Amino acid sequence: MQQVFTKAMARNIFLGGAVFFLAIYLALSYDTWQRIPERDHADKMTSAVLRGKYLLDSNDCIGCHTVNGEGAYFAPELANVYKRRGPVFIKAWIEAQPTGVPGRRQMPNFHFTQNQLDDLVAYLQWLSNIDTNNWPPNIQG
Amino acid sequence: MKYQSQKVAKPYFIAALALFVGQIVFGLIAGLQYLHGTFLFPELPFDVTRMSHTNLLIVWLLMTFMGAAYFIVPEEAQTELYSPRLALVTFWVFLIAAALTIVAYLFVDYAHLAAITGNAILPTMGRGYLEQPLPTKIGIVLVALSLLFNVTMTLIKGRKTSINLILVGSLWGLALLFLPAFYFPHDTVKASYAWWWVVHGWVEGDWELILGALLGFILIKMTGVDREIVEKWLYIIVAMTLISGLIGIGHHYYYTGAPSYWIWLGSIFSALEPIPFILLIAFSFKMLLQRRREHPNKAAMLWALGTPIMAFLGAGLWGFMITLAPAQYYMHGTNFTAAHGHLAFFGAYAMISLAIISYAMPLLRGRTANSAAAQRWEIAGFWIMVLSMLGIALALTGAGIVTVILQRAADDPMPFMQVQDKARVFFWVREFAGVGFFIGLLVYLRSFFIAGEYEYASEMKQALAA
Amino acid sequence: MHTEASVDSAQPLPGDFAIWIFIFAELVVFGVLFGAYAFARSTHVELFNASQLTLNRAYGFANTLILVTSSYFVARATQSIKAGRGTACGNWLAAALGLGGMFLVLKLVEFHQDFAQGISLSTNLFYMFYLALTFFHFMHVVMGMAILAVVTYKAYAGRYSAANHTGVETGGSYWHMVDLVWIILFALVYVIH
Amino acid sequence: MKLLQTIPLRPCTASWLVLLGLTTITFELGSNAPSQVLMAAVLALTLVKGQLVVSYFMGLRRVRPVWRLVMAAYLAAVGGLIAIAYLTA
Repeated sequence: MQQVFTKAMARNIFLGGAVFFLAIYLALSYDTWQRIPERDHADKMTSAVLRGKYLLDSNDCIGCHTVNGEGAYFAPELANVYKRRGPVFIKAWIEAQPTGVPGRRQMPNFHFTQNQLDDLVAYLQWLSNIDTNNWPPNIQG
Repeated sequence: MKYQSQKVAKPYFIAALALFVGQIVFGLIAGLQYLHGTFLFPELPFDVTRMSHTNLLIVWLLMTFMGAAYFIVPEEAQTELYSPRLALVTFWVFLIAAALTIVAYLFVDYAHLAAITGNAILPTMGRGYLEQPLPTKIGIVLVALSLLFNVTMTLIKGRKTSINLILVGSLWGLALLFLPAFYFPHDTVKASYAWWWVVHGWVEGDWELILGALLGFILIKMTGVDREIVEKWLYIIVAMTLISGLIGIGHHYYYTGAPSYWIWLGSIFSALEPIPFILLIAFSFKMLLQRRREHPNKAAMLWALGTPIMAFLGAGLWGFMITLAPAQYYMHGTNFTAAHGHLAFFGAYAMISLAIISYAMPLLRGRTANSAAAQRWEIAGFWIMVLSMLGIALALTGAGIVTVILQRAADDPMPFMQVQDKARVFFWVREFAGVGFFIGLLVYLRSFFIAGEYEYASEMKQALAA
Repeated sequence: MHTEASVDSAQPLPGDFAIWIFIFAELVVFGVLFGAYAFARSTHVELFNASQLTLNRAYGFANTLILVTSSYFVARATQSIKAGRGTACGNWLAAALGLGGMFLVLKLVEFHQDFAQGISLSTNLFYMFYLALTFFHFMHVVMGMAILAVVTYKAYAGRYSAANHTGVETGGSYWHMVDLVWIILFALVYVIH
Repeated sequence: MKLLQTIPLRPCTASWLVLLGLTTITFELGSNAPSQVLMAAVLALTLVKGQLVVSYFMGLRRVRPVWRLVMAAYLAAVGGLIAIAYLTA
């Protein structure tokens, strides 16, 4: 019988398909890279914003919270917390941790200085202005 | 087992199972912290429990993949491993590095750990699954290089089967895709975009190739079906994986700041992502039906056939549920994702790992298959774990539904913590299912301590008597 | 004289079956893309109709003629090799490749004009679909040409014969798929409103 | 389509000429004002063109009926999907 389905052909499709779709993905990523700075207002990333971001990362905030829906689902969304709570509440809240309420989920106290709290708030404010295609659906995140 | 050097896989498999136990313990603690927030606080904050849980998962899966590579590559290449000694040294380096990292998580404050490991010079920490400090990440690269050198040299001097080419090729892909872990741009949107190169690239791309290669190997060995047939199916399946999965990465880009065209492109291509899993099921059962021998290791066959089905449920079905942009708009960042993550990681990667261990461990211990008694324990463990994991996934789905109804899609949305209180019953179900899973794991492990090998004669006698 | 007119309705698909799995997968992808376009339009009819008018339909028309003809040449190449004429097969394929090249040039000119006007994937929903669909198809033409180039080389090198022509049919089937998809794409994106 | 076999040309050559003609008609129709009749006409022409490519270029008229059915179903599904979307706009 004629060989109608050869392994060599299947392998070529695998290799060709992989290269093909990788090329398309790279082309799209190139375009995305050009778009991101205008969508997230990269020009507004001040040094305070960058310091705040470093604090958020080096304290593993996304180990409990989400940022734009990415992270853990143990604590509320942070990307829109600036709009939900405002800067004063956020700083007071962080300083008041842990609440120690029995049985309630606890957030550690990170012993931030006032400057660090300002940096964090600057970063959270920057986060809240990213164009995320109208996500989250409402202010509760 | 045909080659002495394949023995080096044994410590990898044993360590993998030990780390698996650790993963589940942290999972149970994390589940309890959902219900009782002050449990082990402040000694063990939730984020540390979680990173221990997820990092142990990754390490034990990598351990099995490496062990599997050291077991399969020589057998397929029909030659001894290039350097068994290097493989053994690599094992100890990897195990000690992993253990030290977990210990550091548990006993050193995360920000302090970042400070003392040079995170300020090259920031890499604080991203999901990639929480490891810089020295650990460099260690992972070195371990990967050692593995790649060893298996590639083995492949070069031996027979080049398609299984081996796909396996070694995807191990190279695994190492290459880890490199973006060192790229952490200041721009949060770009950072998230690049983070998925590692995470999506691994679990929805490269690892599926590894899964395919391992499953193909097991099926060839256990069913005796012609290699040509298995391998050409394998190529089509992995081709479909990449065709759907490469642009399918777009389903992570809908609501994280990337341009809106990803909403369309990601939805269309990720809608196709279940196809390779359907093909995998069709392929496995076709091979089973065409089998030319009855392998005595029934437990391994069960794992091998269970993998594509559970992978389809977890990655295909649960993944599809949250992948289309309009649905994800409400489900993004809820326990729907956690449900999908648990079922997919277990169904695809934990199960293929247990499948290759189930097939290889008896051989490494000098027998074709374990005794019928041992296999009964293993099969019982299989069912308890599979059903418990389905329970976990359903409970988390329930919690996700609560969030969507009360918080995301409500006219008068409730705050996060109130919603979490409303979902308590589902977190209880999840915890009980988790305990069930742990029992299943213990039952499974019990099977390793039942001595003796499969006795054809006595089994035959019993079958005739019955 | 029409040997092919003898209808024997029990043959398998022409070429290697593996390419057909791929072709069906690709057709499904394009089908979903077409459907997505149509349903996206149904909520933005004015936008789609207005934006569609800015396209130069003549480019789409010319490219359809080119691709249809190219596909025809490949069909002739398949017939040639079935009759054992390897060089004729190679000539038909080379001509088909040349037309494929023309398609790419024309499409690039069109893309260039679009980009010069500042049109991008993010301009609006219509242009997103227009660019994504045509670019995705463009890549398929490149892919198809790569396959045809290999087949052409082998045809000239005498590697195919009347008895062994699976390779020509395999490459040809993929090329016809590229043609088929463009025919629908042309009607949908350039014409129907 | 049986008609094509009565013309003294290779069936694929005849198909090619018909395809060129139908493409020209499609192009000309494009300058009309939007209407559902126009949509239906262009869609119908396109499906005929598609079927010609499938039958005479791909050569599927000589293969097992199941494959012809799959392709015809594909064209019908895509055409139907588009028609529904346009009619419900």
